[in-house]
Amino acid sequence: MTKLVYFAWVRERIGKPEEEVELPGNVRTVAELARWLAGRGEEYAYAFENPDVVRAAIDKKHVKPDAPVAGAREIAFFPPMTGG
Amino acid sequence: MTKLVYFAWVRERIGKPEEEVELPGNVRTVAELARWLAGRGEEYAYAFENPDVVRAAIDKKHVKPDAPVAGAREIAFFPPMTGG
Amino acid sequence: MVVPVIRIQAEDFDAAAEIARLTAGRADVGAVVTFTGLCRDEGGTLAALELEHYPGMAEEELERVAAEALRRWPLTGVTAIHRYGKIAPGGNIVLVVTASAHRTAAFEAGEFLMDYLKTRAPFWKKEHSVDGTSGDWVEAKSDDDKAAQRWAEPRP
Amino acid sequence: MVVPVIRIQAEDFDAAAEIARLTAGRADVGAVVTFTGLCRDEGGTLAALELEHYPGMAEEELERVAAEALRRWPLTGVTAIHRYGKIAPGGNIVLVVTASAHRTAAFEAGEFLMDYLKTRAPFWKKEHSVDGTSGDWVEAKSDDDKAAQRWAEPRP
Repeated sequence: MTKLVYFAWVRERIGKPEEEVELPGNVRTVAELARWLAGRGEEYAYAFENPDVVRAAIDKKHVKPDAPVAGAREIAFFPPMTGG
Repeated sequence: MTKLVYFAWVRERIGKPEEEVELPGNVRTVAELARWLAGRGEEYAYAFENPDVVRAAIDKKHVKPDAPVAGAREIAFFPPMTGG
Repeated sequence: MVVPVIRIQAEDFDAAAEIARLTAGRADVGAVVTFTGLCRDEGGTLAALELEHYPGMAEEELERVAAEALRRWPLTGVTAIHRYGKIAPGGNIVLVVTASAHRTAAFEAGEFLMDYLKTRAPFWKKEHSVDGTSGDWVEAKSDDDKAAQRWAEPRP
Repeated sequence: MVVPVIRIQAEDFDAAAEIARLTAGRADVGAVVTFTGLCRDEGGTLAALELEHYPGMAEEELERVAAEALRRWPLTGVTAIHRYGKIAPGGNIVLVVTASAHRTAAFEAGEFLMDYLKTRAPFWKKEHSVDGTSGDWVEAKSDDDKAAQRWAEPRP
């Protein structure tokens, strides 16, 4: 099981801050995970309707869409950051 | 009479912080004034031994060596500034 | 070795206390730069900003940004404090403090920290309007990306 | 209209109080940058710096530098405080505070003020050594001239 966490409007659209999922074997990268999540229901489709905008982190480090998800304990999806 | 004021090592070399002088008619610019002062004694010669280094202000505004001294109430000579 | 001061907190901060922390009892610091980011009321329309963050990652990312600043500039101290939760107009959001023997390092490192923090630290701002509606999430600015990109090449 | 806060004083200053002066009771300030210049002990050899200044001109020059910063950047406030007299290592020498809606203006204006102030404000530093001798006058750095020159062209 892999922990997924969501922030800001990604969290609001999906409707929950986190969940545990069993990743299918054909989901190898962050981009593939986003695509797979988008197919899980309209709330996910809404969150990932513009997948280029959604950023990701694996185990609390920023990653690119082609980053492998194998071995990840916690994968986060969130909009571009607006702190500071 | 024109008031001359000196600061930092210019003041120390000349040995006084200020004086009133009657400027000769042939002293038209700040550079000419510095040259004239340098001829007034060895303390002045020491202060202006490297005239390019000494900066000047007329009535509390920075001026270049070719600035006219006519009408000046207060002319200051000092080393490059080291505040901040 | 310089140990960065990194804090993610709901409470307010005190810039003077943080300057003192980097300068008290030492005489090798010649320059201290602080940057304070505050909540603006956007011409009177904003009631508050709500700052969401990714606990754990926020600290880690600020640590990474601070470590990178220490690698690039000869700093004697570096501090980054970011608040979360609801912040009213006029309130403090973020504080960065950089200390060095020389002013250029302190200034450049302060700008670097803010630029990097803006685009890398996992914080998100939601606007609450004075008319009672809970407004939109603040959109990231492409200017911020550009500002961060100017540090892409290592500097001396 | 922004009225710069300019002070030439023997007493110490308080950065937090000066930040508060530019931010209290208003909600249009998004960014405040402070620069504090401190006296270093130069590896333990320096007992104190003695700051001489040109009374009257020092204030006027800081006013001119602040006015130029206001002309170049959209600032909501600007403060420049410079001390004179004997200052021990670790002590404060100069404080510059810039406030703006946006961080880039605050940072750039702060750097500009320090660069200009260093080469234009009539202050001179004399070193007093720990061995009791009254040392040399600090020499102006060509780096400071170069830093000031980068602002020679008007910026947007």
